[in-house]
Amino acid sequence: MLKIYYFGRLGERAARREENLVLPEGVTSISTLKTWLDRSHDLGGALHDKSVKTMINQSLVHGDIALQGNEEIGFLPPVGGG
Amino acid sequence: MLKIYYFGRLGERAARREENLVLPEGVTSISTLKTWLDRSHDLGGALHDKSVKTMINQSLVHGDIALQGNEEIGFLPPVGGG
Amino acid sequence: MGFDAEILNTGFNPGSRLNKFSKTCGDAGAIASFIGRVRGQSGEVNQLRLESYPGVTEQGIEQAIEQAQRRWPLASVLIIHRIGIVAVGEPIVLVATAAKHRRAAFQSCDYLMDYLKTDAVFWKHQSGPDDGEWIEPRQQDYADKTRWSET
Amino acid sequence: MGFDAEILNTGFNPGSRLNKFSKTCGDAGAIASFIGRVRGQSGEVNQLRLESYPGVTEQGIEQAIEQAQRRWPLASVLIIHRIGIVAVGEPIVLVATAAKHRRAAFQSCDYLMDYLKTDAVFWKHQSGPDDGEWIEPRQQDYADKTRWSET
Repeated sequence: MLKIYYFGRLGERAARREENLVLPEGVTSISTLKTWLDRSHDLGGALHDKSVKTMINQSLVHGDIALQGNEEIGFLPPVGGG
Repeated sequence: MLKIYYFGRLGERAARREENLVLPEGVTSISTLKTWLDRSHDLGGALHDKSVKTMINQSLVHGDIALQGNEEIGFLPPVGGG
Repeated sequence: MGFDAEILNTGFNPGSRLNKFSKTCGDAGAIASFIGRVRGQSGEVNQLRLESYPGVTEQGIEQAIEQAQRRWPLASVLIIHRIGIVAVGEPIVLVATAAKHRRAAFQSCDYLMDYLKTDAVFWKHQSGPDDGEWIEPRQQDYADKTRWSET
Repeated sequence: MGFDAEILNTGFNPGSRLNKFSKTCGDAGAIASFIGRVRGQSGEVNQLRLESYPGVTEQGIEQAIEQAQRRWPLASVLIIHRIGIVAVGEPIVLVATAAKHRRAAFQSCDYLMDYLKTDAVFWKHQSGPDDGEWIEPRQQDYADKTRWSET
């Protein structure tokens, strides 16, 4: 099971702050996962936005990464402020 | 009556922090007062030391100033520190 | 001696936390601190809502404290940061740093606040009477932070 | 809004004074503060004894606060300074400054501490187990202070 977190404005956009998800068919990597979630939750490309960082098991990742299906995944819009 | 304050190390040197004094005979100015006090309390020239500031009625003074005999006089070694 | 970071979803008392902190500072003569509170901009902001990423947020703050320790000889550091809903006037953040001399205490406190304002893993949603928005660092916050790469 | 200076010959509680201060800061989002305590240098210093010149000392501090207000947009300032005998570990001074943004709060707090360490009208006698001495500003204190004439 994947554990997925949507932070800040992404949580609003996705109408959820977290969800558990069995790796969907055809989803093998972080990039295909983003595309699948984008379509599934109608996110308008938000997860692919350059300002959004991705963490797998609480480590920042860059580029495409293969998924096993048991990872914790976090999508992080720009932090800080105020 | 003069009111005289000795601060910091001057108080130790003069063995008093303050005193009331009738203007002594022959003392007409701050400079002659310093010399008189120096001799009277055995201050070893401490009041004439360049690092010591003089206040009359809580205002810094420089050079020689005539005294009426009813002033508040403060002798201030270097301030601050620590 | 203590180097502590706390993320709280309840209010806290800055003064009593600072007194408690000062007991952990041993012989340090200088304690600098900073309290950040929710400002009510033109009477419009009703509250802030803050999110963290549990685990990641703490780790980031701990790393910032380690950086500060490498830069300055610090006796103790305390960071308390609110998450959840914080009303206008309430404290969001307390940073306290203790050192032998005041320059190290002031600079490290300033440095850690710059980290918290720009890079710390928090998301802040500001809401007014009618609507709200997610806020991001001001240009001034980024400018403040670049000071540290030059020293 | 308040701009207060207090010379105390009894101990004070920095945290509770800071909490009280924060209630006078109105809408200010940033409160910087500094607590200076008596350090026990190599276990040798037993206490400090501080003298002021009543009237003159207060006036000097009030003028320093006015200078700070001219330099930075400040909501409130509090300075508490001990006189009399202060034991190792006890607070000698508390400076707190409140402003809209943190840069003004930090800088003005730093500025006022520099004033208190170099120009404020206090005399400090440091005593150990055997003897004592009157202390004066360190070279570092003068160096800290000259920073402000350049900005």
